Amino acid sequence: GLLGGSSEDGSASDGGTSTAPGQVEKSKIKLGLLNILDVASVHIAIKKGYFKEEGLEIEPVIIQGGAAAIPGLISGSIDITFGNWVSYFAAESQGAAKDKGGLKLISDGYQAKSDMFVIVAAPDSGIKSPKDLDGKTIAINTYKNIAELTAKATLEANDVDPSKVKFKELGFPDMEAAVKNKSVDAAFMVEPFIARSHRGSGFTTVLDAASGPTNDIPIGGYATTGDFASKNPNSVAAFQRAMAKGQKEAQDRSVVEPVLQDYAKIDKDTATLVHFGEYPTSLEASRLQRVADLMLTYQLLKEKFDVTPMIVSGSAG
Amino acid sequence: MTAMLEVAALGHTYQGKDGAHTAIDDLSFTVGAGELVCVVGPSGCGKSTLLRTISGLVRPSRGAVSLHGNAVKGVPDDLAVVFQDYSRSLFPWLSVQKNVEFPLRSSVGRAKRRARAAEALEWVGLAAAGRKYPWQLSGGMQQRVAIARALAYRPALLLMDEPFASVDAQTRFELEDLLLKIRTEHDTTVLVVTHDIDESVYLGDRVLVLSTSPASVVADLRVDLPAPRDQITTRESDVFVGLRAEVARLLNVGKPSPARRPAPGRRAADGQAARWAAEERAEVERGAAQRLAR
Amino acid sequence: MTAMLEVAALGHTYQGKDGAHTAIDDLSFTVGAGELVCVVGPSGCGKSTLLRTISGLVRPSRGAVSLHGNAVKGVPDDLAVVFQDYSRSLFPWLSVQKNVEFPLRSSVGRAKRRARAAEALEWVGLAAAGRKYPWQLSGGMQQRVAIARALAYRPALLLMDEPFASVDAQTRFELEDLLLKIRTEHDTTVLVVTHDIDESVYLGDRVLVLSTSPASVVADLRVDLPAPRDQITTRESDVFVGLRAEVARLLNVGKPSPARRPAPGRRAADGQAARWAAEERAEVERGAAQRLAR
Amino acid sequence: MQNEVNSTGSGGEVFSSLIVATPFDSLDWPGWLGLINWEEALRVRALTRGLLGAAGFLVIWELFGRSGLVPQEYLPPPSVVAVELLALLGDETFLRDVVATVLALLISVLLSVGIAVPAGLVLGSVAPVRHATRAVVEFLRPIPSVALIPLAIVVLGLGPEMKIALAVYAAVWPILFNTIYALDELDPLLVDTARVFGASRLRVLLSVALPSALPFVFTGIRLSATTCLVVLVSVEMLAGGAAGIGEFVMDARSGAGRMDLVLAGTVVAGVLGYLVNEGLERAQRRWVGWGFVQGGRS
Amino acid sequence: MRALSGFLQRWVVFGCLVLVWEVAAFLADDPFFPRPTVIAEAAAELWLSGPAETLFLSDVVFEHLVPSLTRLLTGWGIAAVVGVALGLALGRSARAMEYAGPVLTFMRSIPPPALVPVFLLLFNIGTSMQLATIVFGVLWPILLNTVDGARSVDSTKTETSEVFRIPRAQWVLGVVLPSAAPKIFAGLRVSLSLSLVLMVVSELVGTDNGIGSQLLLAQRQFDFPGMWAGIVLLGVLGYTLNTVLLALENRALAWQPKREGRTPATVED
Ligand SMILES: Nc1ncnc2c1ncn2[C@@H]1O[C@H](COP(=O)(O)OP(=O)(O)OP(=O)(O)O)[C@@H](O)[C@H]1O
Ligand SMILES: Nc1ncnc2c1ncn2[C@@H]1O[C@H](COP(=O)(O)OP(=O)(O)OP(=O)(O)O)[C@@H](O)[C@H]1O
Ligand SMILES: [Mg+2]
Ligand SMILES: [Mg+2]
Repeated sequence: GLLGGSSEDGSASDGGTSTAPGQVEKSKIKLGLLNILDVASVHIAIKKGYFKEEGLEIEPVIIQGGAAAIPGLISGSIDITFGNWVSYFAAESQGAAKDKGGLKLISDGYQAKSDMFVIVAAPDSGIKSPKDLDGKTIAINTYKNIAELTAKATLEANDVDPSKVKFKELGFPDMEAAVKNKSVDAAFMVEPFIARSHRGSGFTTVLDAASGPTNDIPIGGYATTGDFASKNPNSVAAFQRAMAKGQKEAQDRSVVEPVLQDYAKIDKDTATLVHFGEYPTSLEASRLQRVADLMLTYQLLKEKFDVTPMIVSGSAG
Repeated sequence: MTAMLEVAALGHTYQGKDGAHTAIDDLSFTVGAGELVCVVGPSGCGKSTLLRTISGLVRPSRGAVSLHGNAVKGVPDDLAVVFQDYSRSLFPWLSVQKNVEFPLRSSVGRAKRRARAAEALEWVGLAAAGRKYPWQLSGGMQQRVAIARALAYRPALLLMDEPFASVDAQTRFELEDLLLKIRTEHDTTVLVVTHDIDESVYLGDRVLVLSTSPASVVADLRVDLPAPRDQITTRESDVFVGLRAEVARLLNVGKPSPARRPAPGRRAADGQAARWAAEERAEVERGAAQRLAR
Repeated sequence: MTAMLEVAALGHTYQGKDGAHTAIDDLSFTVGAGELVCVVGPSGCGKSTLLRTISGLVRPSRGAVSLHGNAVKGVPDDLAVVFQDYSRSLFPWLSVQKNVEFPLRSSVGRAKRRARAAEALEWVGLAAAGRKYPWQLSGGMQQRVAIARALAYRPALLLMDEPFASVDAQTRFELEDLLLKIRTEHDTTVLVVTHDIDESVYLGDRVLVLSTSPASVVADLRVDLPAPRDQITTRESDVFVGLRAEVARLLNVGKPSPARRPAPGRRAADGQAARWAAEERAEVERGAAQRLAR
Repeated sequence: MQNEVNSTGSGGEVFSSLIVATPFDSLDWPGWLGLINWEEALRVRALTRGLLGAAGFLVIWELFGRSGLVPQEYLPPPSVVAVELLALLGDETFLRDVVATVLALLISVLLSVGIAVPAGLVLGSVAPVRHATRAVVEFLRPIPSVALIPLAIVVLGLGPEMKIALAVYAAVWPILFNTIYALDELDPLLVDTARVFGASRLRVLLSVALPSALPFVFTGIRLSATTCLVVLVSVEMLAGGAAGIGEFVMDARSGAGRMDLVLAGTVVAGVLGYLVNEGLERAQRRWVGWGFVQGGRS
Repeated sequence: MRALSGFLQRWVVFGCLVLVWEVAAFLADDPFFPRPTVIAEAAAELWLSGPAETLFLSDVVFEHLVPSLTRLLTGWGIAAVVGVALGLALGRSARAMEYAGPVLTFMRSIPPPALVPVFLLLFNIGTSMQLATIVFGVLWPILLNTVDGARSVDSTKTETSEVFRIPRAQWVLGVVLPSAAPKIFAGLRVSLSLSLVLMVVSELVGTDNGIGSQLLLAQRQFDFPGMWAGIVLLGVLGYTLNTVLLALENRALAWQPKREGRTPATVED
């Protein structure tokens, strides 16, 4: 999978060469975003004016939950959206956007690192190691999504039968209360909730769900419809270049922290404790294919799914 | 006189869950244009049902009603009804004045409508109550509003179901005279259901006596009292006195009987014989001049 | 006779958004235990309002009502009312029989309740209608159900607001006699509002004549007719005829007058005097021959 | 002040004494001013009692919040929420959210009424139509707005049209059913009266059936108004897109689990609901007050 | 013959709409709006693929439908009892209404998803919390309509009961309840369908079974035939439950003169 990713990588890492090769077809981009850590790079890029340099004006549209993102793309009320890979692949395999030329992935967004996808438990629960999760109830944010996939994969890797573990769907914000309430035994959390629960309630990490088979597993990125991509190739390319800069900047913790406090309304103390994931600067089919394969393993996809046709490589080199 | 209303072999049966109830059975009569006919009959005999079939609200089970020779299907034009349950027939969300104006809204201009409603309210002695709501009025006042509404509409055929039941004697006399006056002035055909025998004779050109349920016509009496009638002289006249006795007698019999006194054995059990004897005695004493219309 | 009911300087004013309306003004009278008092007055004068204050449904604006010397606050025990708006006072979801039983449910056992309701329905001639629903009955039948309900309750004080307005003459006589009989048997105190002057004299131990709105007492006439009364002889008697003329006169004048017949000059204008004369005479001639039920 | 108070065990207060009826179809309200004080007094009393009730609720919440039974972080007491709320009321973006929700609310209530009342009149008065559409109506009613969110987005986009459509979809039912049932309860004698006076079918519907049904229809509208609000805020929470209180609440939750902000937003939604309801209730009292005085006619 | 025409009258519109949808969906070929035949296939696959001894009902039915229905009916039942009882009390006492009205209106305006955190504190995840969500959501139509019904008892009937000194219980059960019954039934009808909606909403959080959660899962996986199958199931359930309730209503309100076809507003001519 070294198709276009590396070339884009190269161009982006040059940095600052603002000689746009083509006039953007559409300068005003409605970008679907969630108020989570994953999109910090976009906010950095906006703040630093990277989009402006490319002749793009970003109009963030806050969407809640992935259910809205892909329909929003299809209806045209957003041009590009952030979303998780699992949803994209599921939607594409069902032909959800086939009237609009399918879904196209244009930029990587977020990727797991250790300590940012973890299963936590209360200190008095007696759950100390992955083994203790056998037969227990774990809260996850959405069924049949990246959380369930990674949890199952790592549980299996730790010799726990994932079919014996019960999952209950709960919003991240509600998990801490549910664990304390003993409604569930453990919870699959992301930041900043991990940091908050550690700090506030003394929860401990039982299992890192982004380790072993799921080490560095990709989480989400930016997509548009095939129609938009073919009609606005220059806009897409401009977006890719600006994003690459933003992604790169986001590697630096000291840049992200203040942005977080701004858009995600996370307080300063929590922000300093948060474990960040990776903000990859290149879009590589081989890495994304891991997600699709995992989906196949756990029956989220009915047949083998090739992600390569979905990827739109950066045209500007 | 041309026949305006013709009721021919009319019958109506109410269908209920526990069986049917025949309210009217084979009723026939005609009413000429401009005539005022009073209908009397025992409680529950089917008078209101009769009015409902004539007004097209109820489709009769048998027989036919025709107006000007046309069979009644649906509610005919130019008809007004004063319902027995007057208080429920007033629109609670409209003021008294608006209630009276209601039927005129589609046909009469605003100013004229107002004037006509005000006039009708004045006739029934409610000139001051126009802005009140029906539920702010006493029973008798509500009944008069219903009368005013019907009069203001100036129908060709006016059906009234015990229209003066809830007003005091004095007001009743006045309303009776009002009705006679209006009838003459506008040449309205009127059918009045009443329980007051005196009233039926005083008002009517004819009195239609119905039998107990199911109703059929017991007698159809012509009232040969001179017009204009008036509460003093008319009620004094021998004809009046005789007629009212006749109506009373017919009502009690429930059906015309050739023999004046029924076989005692049949009636002694329930004390009817005694009632009978008394009544006939009274009649003889009174020396009523009776006669059958037609 | 001890005073059962005492109405002292009673007044009531309805508040409306168009200002207040005084329905009763300074009304005082007493009713002894076991007495039957008839109240007559022009339509809209405040009779129903009076009954509502006595029954504790309306708190009077001024003055007081007391029963057995205790001021009425809320609805007193052992009271029954036949409302003028009888059709609305029946519960449409209950059969006629159940409607009559309804007030007895809490106090009388099932079997006895049934019997009493059936008996009362029989009294008013509705023995066959027990299983029907109120809306399946004619107006007069509904009114009789309301009467039966009140009678079955066997109250100490019975208030009736134009209880016989919707029934035919014959039934009316029977119900009048029924009321007299029940009153004697159970020693019930009864207050009857009526528009029928004859009825008021025939029924009442006393007749209370009210003025036009706001109501005050015009006259409180004692009816010295012998008991038991009967529809034939009583109505024929001179006392009866004289009294009914007196009541009629008082009603028309609107206030008490020492002279039995008002000065002709005062009345000539509206022809009332002449009407008057006629009525009294007609009365003498008439003397309806009816009989006593039971 | 009160002219009719029945003080017995059975009835409670008589409403006729508390509520002044005003005509439905006359536009001038004469004498209205004459009693304004009398009415004001009643209104003030109702308001005081309402405030007392609300105060009781707040006290219970405060005590519960401070009792330690639940962590304060999750259920902050009203005193804490109030502070946040005050701060928020000065916050322009929050106010913009509120305005967005209020506008959407007004539009969706108007649409619901505009759709459901005529439909209810038709279904309530034409039995064959009612029979024929029953299956469709009963099939449509239980479909939850949440399930329709993606479909609505695909068709209508992420803008306010989408949430308004979903709100209207949920809110037409109470009005529709209350209209139909009110027509069922209509006194047939009123219809008969209008008919004998030559009223056409349409006129019977508009000037007899509708006014008579109106008190109960208004209750349906009050239900629908809050249903609209609930759906709007929920959709804002679950889908996002256009600005609104729901989005604010969701942000406060998902960002840092700020329950105080969440509750502050929720309180604003509740107060909005109260205000809309109060406005509708006043309209109900003013236009169809006769319904209170008269009581149901059966 | 008559039964047949009644059946036709009832279903012909429905059938036509389905047909129109089939054609339109066929022409549009939009993955979000599959054809009814496709949905039917998906539904049959989901629920009717079981063995003969369970009447061909598949495991999904027992695993998801039964618990969902249980919660739904329990929640609706609780709401009906609470709503009618509270509604009668508030409807007959202006004072109680003045005290409680604003708080109730306030609560009614709170969207259930916003309350999830609070419910999480007060109830355990699972049935009790779902019941709470359903009750909290469907209570209002019953409550408001009952208040309205109780309030508008005909004043003559109120006075009649007072005059005969009808004891409180008999007054409430024998007068207020029957005369409010038509309005209460309107509320019950609305809230029965609403309880299906809230059943789905309640399964947004903290469950692993139920038709609502299955529906939402299908939605998230872009399995549109599956999602529509869920929607259709809700429709079928709604129709069935309402038919049962309607039969109850017809029985309870049998005394009404209008029953059987013709409504009072019907003008036949
Ligand atoms: N609820 C009310 N609000 C305002 N005014 C009322 C109300 N009820 C009655 N009135 C007025 O009080 C007066 C007396 O009414 P009431 O019903 O007592 O008369 P009534 O003597 O019974 O008359 P009728 O013989 O016609 O029944 C009437 O003028 C009426 O308009
Ligand atoms: N909707 C109905 N369903 C069944 N039976 C009815 C219905 N309406 C009236 N009846 C019956 O039909 C008969 C005649 O009723 P109707 O109302 O015509 O009598 P009426 O002559 O007007 O009596 P009244 O003088 O008492 O008003 C009565 O026995 C009554 O019980
Ligand atoms: Mg009648
Ligand atoms: Mg009266």
